[in-house]
Amino acid sequence: MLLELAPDDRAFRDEVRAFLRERLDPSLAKRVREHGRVSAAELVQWQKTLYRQGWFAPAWPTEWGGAAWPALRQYIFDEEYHAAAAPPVIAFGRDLLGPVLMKFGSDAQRQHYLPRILASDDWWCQGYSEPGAGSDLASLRTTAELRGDHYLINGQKTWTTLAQHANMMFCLVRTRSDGKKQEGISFILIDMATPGITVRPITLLDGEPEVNEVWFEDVVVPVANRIGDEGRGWTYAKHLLGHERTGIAGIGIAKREIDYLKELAASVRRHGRPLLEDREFRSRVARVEIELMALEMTNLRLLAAPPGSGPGWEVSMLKVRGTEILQEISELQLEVAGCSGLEVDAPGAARTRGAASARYLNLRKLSIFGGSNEIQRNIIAQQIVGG
Amino acid sequence: MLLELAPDDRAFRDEVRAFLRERLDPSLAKRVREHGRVSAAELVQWQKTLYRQGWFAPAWPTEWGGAAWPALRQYIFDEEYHAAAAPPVIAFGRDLLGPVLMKFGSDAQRQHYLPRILASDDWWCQGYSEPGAGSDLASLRTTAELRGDHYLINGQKTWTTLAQHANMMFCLVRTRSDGKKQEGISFILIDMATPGITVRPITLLDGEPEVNEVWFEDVVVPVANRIGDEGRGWTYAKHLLGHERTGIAGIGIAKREIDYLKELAASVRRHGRPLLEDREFRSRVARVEIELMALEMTNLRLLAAPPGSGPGWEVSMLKVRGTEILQEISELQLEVAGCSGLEVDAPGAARTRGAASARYLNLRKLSIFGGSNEIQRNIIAQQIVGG
Amino acid sequence: MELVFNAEATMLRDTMSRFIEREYSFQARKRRLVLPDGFCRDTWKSLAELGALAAALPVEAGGLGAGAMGTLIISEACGRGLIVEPYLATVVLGGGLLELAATSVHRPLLERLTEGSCLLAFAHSEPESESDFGGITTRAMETRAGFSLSGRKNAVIHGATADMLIVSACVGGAAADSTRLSLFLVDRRDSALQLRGYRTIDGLQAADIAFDGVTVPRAALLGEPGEARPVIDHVLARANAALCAEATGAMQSLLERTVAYLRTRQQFGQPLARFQALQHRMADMAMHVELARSMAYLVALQVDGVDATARERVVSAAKARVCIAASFVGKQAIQLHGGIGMTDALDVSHYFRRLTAITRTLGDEAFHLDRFAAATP
Amino acid sequence: MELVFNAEATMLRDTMSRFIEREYSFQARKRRLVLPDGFCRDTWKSLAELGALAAALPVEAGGLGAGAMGTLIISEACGRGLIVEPYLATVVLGGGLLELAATSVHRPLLERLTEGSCLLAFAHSEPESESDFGGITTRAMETRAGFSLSGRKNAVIHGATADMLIVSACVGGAAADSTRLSLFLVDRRDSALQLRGYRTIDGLQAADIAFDGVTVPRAALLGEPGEARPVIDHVLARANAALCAEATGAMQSLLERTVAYLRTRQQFGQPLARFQALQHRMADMAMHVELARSMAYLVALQVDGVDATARERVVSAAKARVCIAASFVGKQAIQLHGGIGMTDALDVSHYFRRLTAITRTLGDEAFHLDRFAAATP
Repeated sequence: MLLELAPDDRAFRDEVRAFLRERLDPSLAKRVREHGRVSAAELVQWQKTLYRQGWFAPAWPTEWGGAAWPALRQYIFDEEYHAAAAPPVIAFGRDLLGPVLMKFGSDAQRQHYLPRILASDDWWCQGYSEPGAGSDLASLRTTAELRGDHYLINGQKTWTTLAQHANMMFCLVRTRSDGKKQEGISFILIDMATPGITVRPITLLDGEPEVNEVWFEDVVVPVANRIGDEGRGWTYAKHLLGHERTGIAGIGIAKREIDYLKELAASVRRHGRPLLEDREFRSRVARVEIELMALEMTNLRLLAAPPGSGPGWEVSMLKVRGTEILQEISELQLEVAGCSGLEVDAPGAARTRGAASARYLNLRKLSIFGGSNEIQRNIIAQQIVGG
Repeated sequence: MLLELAPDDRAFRDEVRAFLRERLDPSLAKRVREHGRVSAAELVQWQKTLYRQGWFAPAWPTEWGGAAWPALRQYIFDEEYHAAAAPPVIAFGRDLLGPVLMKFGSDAQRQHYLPRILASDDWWCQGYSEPGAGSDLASLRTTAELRGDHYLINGQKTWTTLAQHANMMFCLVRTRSDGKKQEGISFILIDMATPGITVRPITLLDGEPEVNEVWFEDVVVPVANRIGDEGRGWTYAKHLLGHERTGIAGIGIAKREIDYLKELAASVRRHGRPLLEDREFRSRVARVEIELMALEMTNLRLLAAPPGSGPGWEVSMLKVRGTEILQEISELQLEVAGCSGLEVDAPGAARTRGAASARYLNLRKLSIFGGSNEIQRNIIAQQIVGG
Repeated sequence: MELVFNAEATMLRDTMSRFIEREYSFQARKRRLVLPDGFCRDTWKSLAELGALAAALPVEAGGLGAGAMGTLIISEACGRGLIVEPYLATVVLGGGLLELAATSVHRPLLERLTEGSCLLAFAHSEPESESDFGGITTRAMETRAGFSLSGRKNAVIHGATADMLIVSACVGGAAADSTRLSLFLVDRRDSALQLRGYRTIDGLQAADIAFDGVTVPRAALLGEPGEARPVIDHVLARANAALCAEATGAMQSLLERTVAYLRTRQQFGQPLARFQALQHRMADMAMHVELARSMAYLVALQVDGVDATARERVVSAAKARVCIAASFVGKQAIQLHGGIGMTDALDVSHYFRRLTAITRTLGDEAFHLDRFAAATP
Repeated sequence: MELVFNAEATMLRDTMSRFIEREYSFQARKRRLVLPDGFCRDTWKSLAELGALAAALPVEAGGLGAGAMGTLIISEACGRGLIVEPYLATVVLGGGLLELAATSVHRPLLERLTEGSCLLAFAHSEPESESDFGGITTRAMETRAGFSLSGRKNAVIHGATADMLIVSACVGGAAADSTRLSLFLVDRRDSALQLRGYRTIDGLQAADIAFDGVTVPRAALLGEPGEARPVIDHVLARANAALCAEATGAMQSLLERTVAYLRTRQQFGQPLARFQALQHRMADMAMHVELARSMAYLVALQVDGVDATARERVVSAAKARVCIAASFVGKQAIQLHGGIGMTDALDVSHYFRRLTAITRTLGDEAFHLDRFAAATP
């Protein structure tokens, strides 16, 4: 932690540390730290461990089984979690759907879905992006025609992360095509086992099928699966985007990655000495470390500030700088790996020397997905320039 | 020179070197090299020395007293000229007005003005920029009303470099205000001694009055002072902008500045050793040196290529990268000078420790004037993206 | 964690804001610059009356006890208002040395300082020590009556316009241990000083000072002889923290001015603020300002509270990051203003010059990056 | 100065352009990637028939005499077409070593190389020498029949798919002088080799090879024993020159694809190419490509014509500059394409991967920056 903690926060941190020490499989943690492959089954198993501890949903209210920690505790948890190299939670259900259900879902929807998210009984994927829409999310074209008690869904989603493992999707669909494009969008939950759905993995530049195309051909979805009112899906989805998100800056992960970078650089020699002792290299590492300190302090200031008192573009800044820092670190790791790091580890096999390049290539996504960094800079500028 | 010269070019280079060795006052060269102050009288005297040698106008045709050297010779001359730290020529008359006169001027205008430019008998300033126009040059508002055999000029120019020393100005004025803004602009020569002209120096952030505001109040200028047709001034002025300009990249100056930077860095100590031997510093200097090599090679390729065979945005690239390199070097020089370099040398006095900061501050202009680097990048993009 | 201003801090900030608004318009600042000293002693008195000079000092030393957060708030205001009075030189450096090194003998001097009736400057850096403010070679030879000082100090901030100088020196002959420093109070008007004052690019004052056997009484010694190094390091750390806060204030002003200019300035038929390339530049400026502000906070929280190693590490991280921000924000503010930004007549160029000076004062980006890396495992 | 292509060079360039157009669509390349070797021996034969394999060799060595400019033209085409056949490994490295080190005994091998019937790879870098390709520890002990090789080579480009390996080693025991290198021809199919082949991110092939007392006859020695270091340095310089040209070709393709994509791709009601921030990004990409191309030219003009010190200096300047350009242009091409640029299905990501690999092959930006600085007064 950048700043000293109060005694009770320190005790909390120690409790988190102890839990991770006891329950997190060291070989899994080693793989996470070294950018190895983690299977879907391992992830679910780990999430269930968190669930049994009552820590799967740090931000959720207690009435829905969350830990309801204040922001600083969530931050401390996050830091310890990533320092221990616990696998990242697949958070679409917990962080994106959960809050929408709590605020806009019906009682029946909440009682059915929220406990299942908490227990990782469902694997949710997010059906927002479409081919041709890009950053202009609202121009989506997948249609849902109302046919009595069900919708008939036709169209295509893309960039759907890990849809190949998902049994459920929350999805934006067009229920009306006239008027403003943001209107006429509805928010719908889809069982991935419904006939007419085709999932086709997209191989990315690191060779991994991390995202998917999902096709809908006359897919029948009960009207009961719609969240809130027809035509208000855009509002529901947007509800989240402005929210403060503790983890978006990726501070905990970046710290671990810098540690790992230094460990790697200490084991490689240049000019007859460990690369880490090379002044020019060390000075480039120092730049990133300082950048990360500044971002962490910014994040902490935002957590401490009364809601709404910030400049208004915090989340965009945390996203932009957080992703740039992670990309920068992965580039330094690639540099340390040298030409040996160019090896492609066979698909599905354990990662060996190819981890650095696979990671570097994969992280190109950070500045593109989740609202490209260009879009984030547009947002920041708009807020600064104002009306 | 980056590449080896043919024997006759080598002989030419030696001739230029010998001339500079013999005729350039070493104390003046030292001042130029160390960013000292050079007076207007010294400049004119030096330009007359070049004139007597027949080398004041390397690019002009011989019929007008120019040297008419091929591009490579001009380049060699430029390199030697700046390596010797000869003072930069005040080139508004020679490089900007001269070619316009040759192509669009009347016989009388050419015979009167061109020899006077060549001999530095006139000091020309350029009246293009106006307050409020900025990069949008064509939105100029200074008016010239035709009154029989003369124009009556009213308005204001700004950023007029060294107008306080000039006896003549070439000027863009608005002779018609309807229609497209580029039309209705005329190109006029003005004697600065004409009643109604007020020149007010603008102190820049380095404390120097390098540019001026020039006010016109019912200034009477003979129609005979107009170049070419009324309303075609924009075309005449633009004629130059696309032209290849050997010197625009500032290669020769940048090379000298890097030499000087290294000399300074060798004389300052950090960590008990000359700063120049500090690996991290040396590596930043190396980056600029390499950047300069790449730009020089690009410049040489363009000089060697048949006219019109380049990508079409050469001049913009040379301007952008050339100015960025010069700014970068001045920043490194400021770093070497340390906090002692913050001293302001008294106005008009010899420069001592304040040279580095004065230079650094002054060079901010490079990316703003002469078509800002943003405008240059717009131009490059437009040419790449095309129609 | 004190990440949000408490009531006292908010009050101090508001006091400083009102002061700047009332007394420190750009025109009023210009009038101060042409005074003989280059600043205004009456303004200094006003700052004393507002409590600004005593704010950071501990209550037991006659201060208001606002500590490093107080220094941050006042320095940030100095940055916003481009204040030319010697807050850094007199209060942060001079006052800090008096607070940390002095015995009760020097308490009256501290009182005169907080009243605004005695200006101090710290004569420490030397021609050869400039880049890393180590390796002091000024010597103090013990004499019967006290000490005789010999050496050269350069770039002493406000050195020619202060009333008293605090001079660092090693006690002993040429073989004296340069890590064992002592501090001496010297009257700036002492005719034995060879003092060359000059103006710096930011409108402030500095001086080069030669001591050629300048004698001072034994009472001029501040604290224990040879024990001043930790105090000096601590005070220089505070000064760098203050510079970080001051830079943040200046950057915030530049950002606001740039945004306002681009909103009104029309080119090619629309406000410049509509051009996306310039929008992204503003976004980057804003992020730099915010990240620099965070570092200024971080260093203020830790400069007095952690051990020397941790302190130097965080100070260097903060100063390096602030230098990067100051350079970017300053250059972009000029660039986006275009020609008008280059002129002395607009405040933008003055903010830029002050930021440029800050990046060169008490260690530059390269120095602090290096020191941070060396202190980081 | 030969800054503009002459007629022969123009012809060669046009030949290569037609070859890529005819044989090297992105789909055709994909079909080659899934062949057992990861490339196509028939395509290699076609290149031989076009004269591409002999182009750079001197006429007296059976080549066409186009020299480094020939290598530049072919390498640039390899970059544009993302050619997976082993031009760098076999012709630039292998052919270069044969040309510069070999005696007339090895002339037939050079002929087989230019005919396309023998593929070579250069086994030089070792786990410990990777970053600066110095400090070779592989040993060749003289035996009665010839030599016995022991050591480890890694990241040997095309090491598992070539017919013959050229292996660098020091003659003698553990105390042998590692600056005095020798070269040996080894049959890649020699069952004594422990060879692990793998694919690299750019779709090319590499291998780690362990020699554990592999015996070769005396005739396997290429050139004078202990004298190979200058030849190796020269050939590595040529290989870096070739990589600069190849990177230029790949960057040019990425620039063109990015511009074309932004012209057609609509967002928020207009083509992306209308957004000024993206326009400036394209302008920066274009400048990087042009400056990289200049460095590729410069190094091609000098790699065979100047002394070793000057050569290493210009090679390092060029490679460092090209690495900077390759990293920027590659990353921006992906970024500006958005999600689609991340996919294996689009050629953009393949260009990016090849550029990434080039920046890590035969010395990275940091290595070359360092070497340039050391060689520059």
